Amino acid sequence: MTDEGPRSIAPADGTAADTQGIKIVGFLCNWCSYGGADTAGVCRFKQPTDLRVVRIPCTGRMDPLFIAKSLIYGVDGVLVSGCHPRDCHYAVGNFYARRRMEAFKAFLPFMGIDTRRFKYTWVSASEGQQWQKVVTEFSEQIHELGPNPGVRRQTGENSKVSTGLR
Amino acid sequence: MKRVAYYKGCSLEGLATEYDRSTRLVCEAFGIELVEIHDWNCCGSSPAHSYDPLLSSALAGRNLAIAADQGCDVVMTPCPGCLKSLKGAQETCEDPSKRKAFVDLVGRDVDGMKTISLLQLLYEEVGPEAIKKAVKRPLSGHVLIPYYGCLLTRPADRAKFDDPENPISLDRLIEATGATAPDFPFKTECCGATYGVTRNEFVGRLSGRILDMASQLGGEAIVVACPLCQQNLDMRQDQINKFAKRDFHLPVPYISQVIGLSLGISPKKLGLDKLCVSPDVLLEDRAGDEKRVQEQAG
Amino acid sequence: MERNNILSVQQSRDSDFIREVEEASGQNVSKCYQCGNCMASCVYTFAYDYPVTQIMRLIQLGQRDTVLSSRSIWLCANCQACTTRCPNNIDVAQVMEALRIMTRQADTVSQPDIQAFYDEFLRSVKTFGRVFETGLLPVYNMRVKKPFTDFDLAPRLLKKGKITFFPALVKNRKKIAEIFEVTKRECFSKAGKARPEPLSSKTDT
Amino acid sequence: MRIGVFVCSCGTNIAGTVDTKRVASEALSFADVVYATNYMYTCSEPGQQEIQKAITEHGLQGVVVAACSPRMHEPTFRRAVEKAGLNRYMFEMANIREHVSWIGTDKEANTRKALDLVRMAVAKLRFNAPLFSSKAPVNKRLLVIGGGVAGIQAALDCAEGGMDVVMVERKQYIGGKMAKLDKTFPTIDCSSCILGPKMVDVSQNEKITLYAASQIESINGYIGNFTVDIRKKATYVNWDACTGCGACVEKCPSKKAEDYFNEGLGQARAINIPFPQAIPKKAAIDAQFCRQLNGKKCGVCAKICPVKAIDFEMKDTIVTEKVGAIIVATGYDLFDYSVYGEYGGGRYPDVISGIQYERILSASGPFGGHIRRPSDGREPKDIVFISCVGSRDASVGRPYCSGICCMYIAKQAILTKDHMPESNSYVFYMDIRSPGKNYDEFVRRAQEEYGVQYIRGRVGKIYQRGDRMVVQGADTLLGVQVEVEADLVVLATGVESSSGAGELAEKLRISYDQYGFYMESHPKLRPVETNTAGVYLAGACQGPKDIPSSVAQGSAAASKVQSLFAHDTIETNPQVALVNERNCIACGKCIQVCPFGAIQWKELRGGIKKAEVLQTVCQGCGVCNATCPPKAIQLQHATDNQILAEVNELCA
Ligand SMILES: Cc1cc2nc3c(=O)[nH]c(=O)nc-3n(C[C@H](O)[C@H](O)[C@H](O)COP(=O)(O)OP(=O)(O)OC[C@H]3O[C@@H](n4cnc5c(N)ncnc54)[C@H](O)[C@@H]3O)c2cc1C
Ligand SMILES: Cc1cc2nc3c(=O)[nH]c(=O)nc-3n(C[C@H](O)[C@H](O)[C@H](O)COP(=O)(O)OP(=O)(O)OC[C@H]3O[C@@H](n4cnc5c(N)ncnc54)[C@H](O)[C@@H]3O)c2cc1C
Ligand code: SF4
Ligand code: SF4
Ligand code: SF4
Ligand code: SF4
Ligand code: SF4
Ligand code: SF4
Ligand code: SF4
Ligand code: SF4
Repeated sequence: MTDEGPRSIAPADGTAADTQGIKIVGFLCNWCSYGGADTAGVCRFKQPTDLRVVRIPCTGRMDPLFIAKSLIYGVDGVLVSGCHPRDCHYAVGNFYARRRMEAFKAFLPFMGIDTRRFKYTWVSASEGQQWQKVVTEFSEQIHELGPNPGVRRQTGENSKVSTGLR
Repeated sequence: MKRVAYYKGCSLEGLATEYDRSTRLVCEAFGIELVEIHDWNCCGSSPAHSYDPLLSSALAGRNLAIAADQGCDVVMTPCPGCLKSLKGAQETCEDPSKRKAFVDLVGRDVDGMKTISLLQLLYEEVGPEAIKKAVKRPLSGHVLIPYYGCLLTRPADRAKFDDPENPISLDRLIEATGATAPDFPFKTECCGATYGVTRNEFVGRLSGRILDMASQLGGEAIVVACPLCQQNLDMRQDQINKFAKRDFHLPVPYISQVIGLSLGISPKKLGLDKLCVSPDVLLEDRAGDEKRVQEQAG
Repeated sequence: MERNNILSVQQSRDSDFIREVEEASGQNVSKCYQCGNCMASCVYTFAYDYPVTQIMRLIQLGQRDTVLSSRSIWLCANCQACTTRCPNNIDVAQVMEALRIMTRQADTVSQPDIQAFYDEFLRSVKTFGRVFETGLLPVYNMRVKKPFTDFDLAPRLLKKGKITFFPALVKNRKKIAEIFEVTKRECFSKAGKARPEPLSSKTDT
Repeated sequence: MRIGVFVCSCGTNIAGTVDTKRVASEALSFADVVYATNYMYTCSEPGQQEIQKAITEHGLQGVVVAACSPRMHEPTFRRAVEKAGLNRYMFEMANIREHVSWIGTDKEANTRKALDLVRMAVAKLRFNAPLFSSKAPVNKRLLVIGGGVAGIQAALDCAEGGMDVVMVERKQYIGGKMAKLDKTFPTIDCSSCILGPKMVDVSQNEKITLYAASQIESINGYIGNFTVDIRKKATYVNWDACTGCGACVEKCPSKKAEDYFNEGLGQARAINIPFPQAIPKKAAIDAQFCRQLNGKKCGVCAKICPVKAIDFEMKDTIVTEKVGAIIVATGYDLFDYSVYGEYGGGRYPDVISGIQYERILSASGPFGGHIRRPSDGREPKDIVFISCVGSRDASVGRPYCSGICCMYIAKQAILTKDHMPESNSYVFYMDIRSPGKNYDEFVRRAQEEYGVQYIRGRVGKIYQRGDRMVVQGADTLLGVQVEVEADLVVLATGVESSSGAGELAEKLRISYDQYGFYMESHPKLRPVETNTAGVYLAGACQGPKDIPSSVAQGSAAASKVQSLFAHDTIETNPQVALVNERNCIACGKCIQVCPFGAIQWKELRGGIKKAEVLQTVCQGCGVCNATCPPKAIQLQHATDNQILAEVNELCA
């Protein structure tokens, strides 16, 4: 493993990332929503392509800092999705998540971020259609809002600082 | 001396004067000061409820407000119908969506007031033990039926007193006077009170059932704590007999009269002569008889 | 709802009615699962056209006319037996009360004589501040054209000194009148339409 | 790190809408990527060999496959790289099929998205570290808590499989509720005839150690290695000596002890053997009623006992057992019917509960199997059953259906008719719930063949009239009030969680629902497991259940234990949380939030406290990781750095 933090790499064709359109990151729990997104794919439910998925074990793993970091340093929208309440693979992880997300949402305006750029939702592994709906609606919403004006360009320097959660 | 605001209500001024009288006497005997609410008005009863909840609450609430102005925080009423209206007024005042309308109409809030029935006052403030000690003329040998009526303990979350299905406070008070109180299954069954005038046949049916069960259990009298029950069972007993083709002859005294009797207060003062069905049977002294029987046996 | 006809569940359902009842009573009628406990407990069932359990069912189905013209509503004595025993904590008596008020507004009171008695009662309260029992009865008797109701009781009550010929007056009758006035106004604004004045029931004519 | 990237075409599944060749070629420019290629079917045998070959040829230290969902083929590829000598966790997958090629047709956009996903996977992989599962030995002994039919079944199944079983039952006897039943639906076979032999098996099986009249004091440890302290309560009889001859019982002068076994319908002696078939068949003294133990002179039992088993000085003792798995089978209790004042239960002696009626029907019951009323011993003629007493009733906090009472009422009505052909039975019901094999047919038989009158409606009031009772109810189908005169009223009291269920759950670190029933891991797919590894559920402690389901669950739990015990060691999942002790400030937040109780305190030298994760207990949810203020606790394979590395790739 290298010691240096991850670097951002410009696309090979040299275009800036934001000219390629909107970027949305989705944090999906492995058991329900990731499966839901798979189901949507298997069913060939067409969706906007802006979303990039990060697989996490459980929404209870979600540290609000992941969202803060994403919204401050690069993306235009963050979607968090997990198992329905009471369906959590780890019994109560999504309850912790709900509490944290709620608190975090209230905090967003203080960071100068439009709360509409963040959404959390519950989608089960069988709800492919629901996933399509969530992704489509959220993507449309972010398109309406346009590129995130709060994005701070990251230098190699602060990229290290920002990932230094050890 | 305990100071309690006294809301007597219209019935106790008219058809139930003896309830008023005996209530005052019994409370006096146990050192409870009844402060009559100044210039009180009718609580509106069922007619006001069926017209508009706010009308009912405001009519009843005015009395609570006056009591509060008189420096009382406990309001006692012998009439369960009035009690229901008073409690309704208080709920209205505590309901944020209605509070303003109430306070505007009544002139003040009635927060922190406690509304109780005479029965609750006698049971909780005086208590069967104190009554037992004060009895001078025990009613032993008498079988008295405790009848609570439908409103006194229901619904539980509003009444906040005794058990809604099987109340026992009246039973215990009767027993404190030395009399026997059988387990009366129709303790809380409705007597048809509201329909005394308009649907006489309902009273015949419902009160008839109560009289029937009371006499089956060997009751000599039905003890009540509600002026409306009393009127139905006593004043209308002839009408009931006619309707049910029966010949009941059961006196229906108020609990305050029964306790008063046991304390040795004169029947006349307690207004026993005002009852329609003669309560003379209650005046028989069986305590002596019992003693003699016991002595002979022993 | 005609009992012999097929009930069209969609066409006859008045969802505003359900909402109105729920608002006026503060109860969620969909909680009722038709156990029948209220009916079993209600001592007036014998006189009802629809037992109280069925009144609850009719509300769930949004049957405004059937419910508001039902006899049962006005024969309910508000004895609270149903409320006390409902396994779903529904204040059924409060629902019946709310329906009574709604029938006044809709002018579909099924038992005009009971309403007339209530109105006379309220008139007495409005005039004197307290109920004047001796005055109330004859006026009521005249209104419902049953002049001799309870006359059999009179001689005995006279003898017992229980009948008074002078009403007890509340001093501050102005306040009482104000309460009647304001609540009437409040009701107007709430219902959005005039409700019959309690003192001018249709049995008057 | 030397990373290889393999981009799969999946025939045309991916290549149809993603330029897989371009993805592979551009991936070569990503940091640390030394090899990248595109393949038609990567998961096929030759595809996997391709990866293995590249690992050796190019000295790869990590592999990224951009293909289908990891939920599909992650295990396949992990095995593949492992075969080539890499650690299986030095592998990442980018999902460019379900999440890319199948949901969009814009090839250019898809290709860019695929590139992003590959870049993210590479970035994460650069932070991956080899992980190794550890092995913990398994103590192949089972603890069964609760000796009802569910616990008995589980114990016998495991003992049959050769395992040592420790059973702890808090009552003096095993058998639970079923021991009190007369006959059982839907076949009407005699309860003690089918349960008795199983109870005897428990007492005779050498593999089973039974602690009756005992309770769980404490439980420590984790799957494979629990240590359990058991409190053996003082019975004042030395059970090693007692032969169960009953001589003491016969002579005990204290005859008014509570007869728990007969549900208060009879009276027992202070020293008692609850029923003739009791297992263990030992006497025990009820201290509350014993004269000697209450300072009066007696000691009759001690004098009479031929083996001198009586010991008035006996005290509770604690024994410690070590086990590898636990089955909880603590069953249920019944609703207290006196809550309903309108039914008069508790005031009227002839208003009884269903379980009391079972005792009355039972030949070993207080009336020797003759149906009699408790009040005057008269044979009843009209019997009313009321369903849903303390079930489906929000006003008493029991909104759920107890599931068994509809059936046992039907059974009892049938048995009543069998005992007394002249009798009439009436059932007040709201719905009949009989969804089992032959169950509805059974209820229909009660109505069609046994003439039981079913009345659809609830009862409002019961009152005494003369020496009978009047049951006032409604027939909602007719819309009328009805009255039934009855000699005996049987209330179908509902099922509630066993008393003390909450305390036991806390000792076991398992969760329970708002009514006190234990929670299974998954309501459909893991019905006998709990969220605490190594602790399983059986019977009505998990929710109301009849005997067939309780037994089925007992066997299911036993099979779970057997598959656990089939291994000498358990291999732990290394994707667990790990504490960096240098950073831990010992705030204890992780301990509070962990849903599985997987974190405990560890004392370093000098008394310094640090959090420590029990690798075998941790399920890998990461809640602790998100909670830890100094981020000292990190979920392996999903550390903050790994997740942020992925996020970072999206940041401009
Ligand atoms: C009136 C009635 C009639 C019924 N009839 C039938 C029928 O005909 N057919 C049918 O299929 N089902 C019937 N049932 C249902 C049947 O009783 C249950 O399905 C069955 O008993 C459940 O078994 P169990 O082992 O889960 O629980 P239980 O029988 O309750 O056994 C639990 C055991 O655990 C013990 N225990 C509890 N807590 C602890 C603790 N903390 N520590 C140690 N031990 C503890 C208890 O003492 C008990 O021995 C009837 C139920 C009732 C009430
Ligand atoms: C409309 C509907 C909705 C439902 N919804 C739910 C729900 O929401 N929740 C719930 O818990 N349950 C639900 N169920 C019930 C659920 O489907 C069953 O409980 C469950 O599928 C039973 O699983 P099984 O494996 O026993 O049987 P099955 O699912 O029937 O599987 C049996 C398998 O065996 C195969 N097979 C049959 N005969 C042979 C043979 N001779 N040789 C080889 N193979 C054979 C069949 O092809 C089949 O693949 C629902 C059922 C229906 C009909
Ligand atoms: S409140 Fe009305 S409906 Fe309810 S039981 Fe009493 S009379 Fe019947
Ligand atoms: S008692 Fe309650 S639930 Fe039952 S029928 Fe009446 S309103 Fe419905
Ligand atoms: S690895 Fe996945 S994407 Fe590739 S061929 Fe196999 S199934 Fe298709
Ligand atoms: S204690 Fe003694 S007398 Fe009693 S059953 Fe046991 S062996 Fe027999
Ligand atoms: S000592 Fe106690 S248990 Fe023994 S015989 Fe006497 S009372 Fe019974
Ligand atoms: S099984 Fe039957 S009696 Fe029992 S709670 Fe359910 S519906 Fe009621
Ligand atoms: S990852 Fe989850 S289960 Fe593991 S220690 Fe952390 S909170 Fe507990
Ligand atoms: S939350 Fe973090 S710092 Fe606190 S005890 Fe746990 S590991 Fe240590």
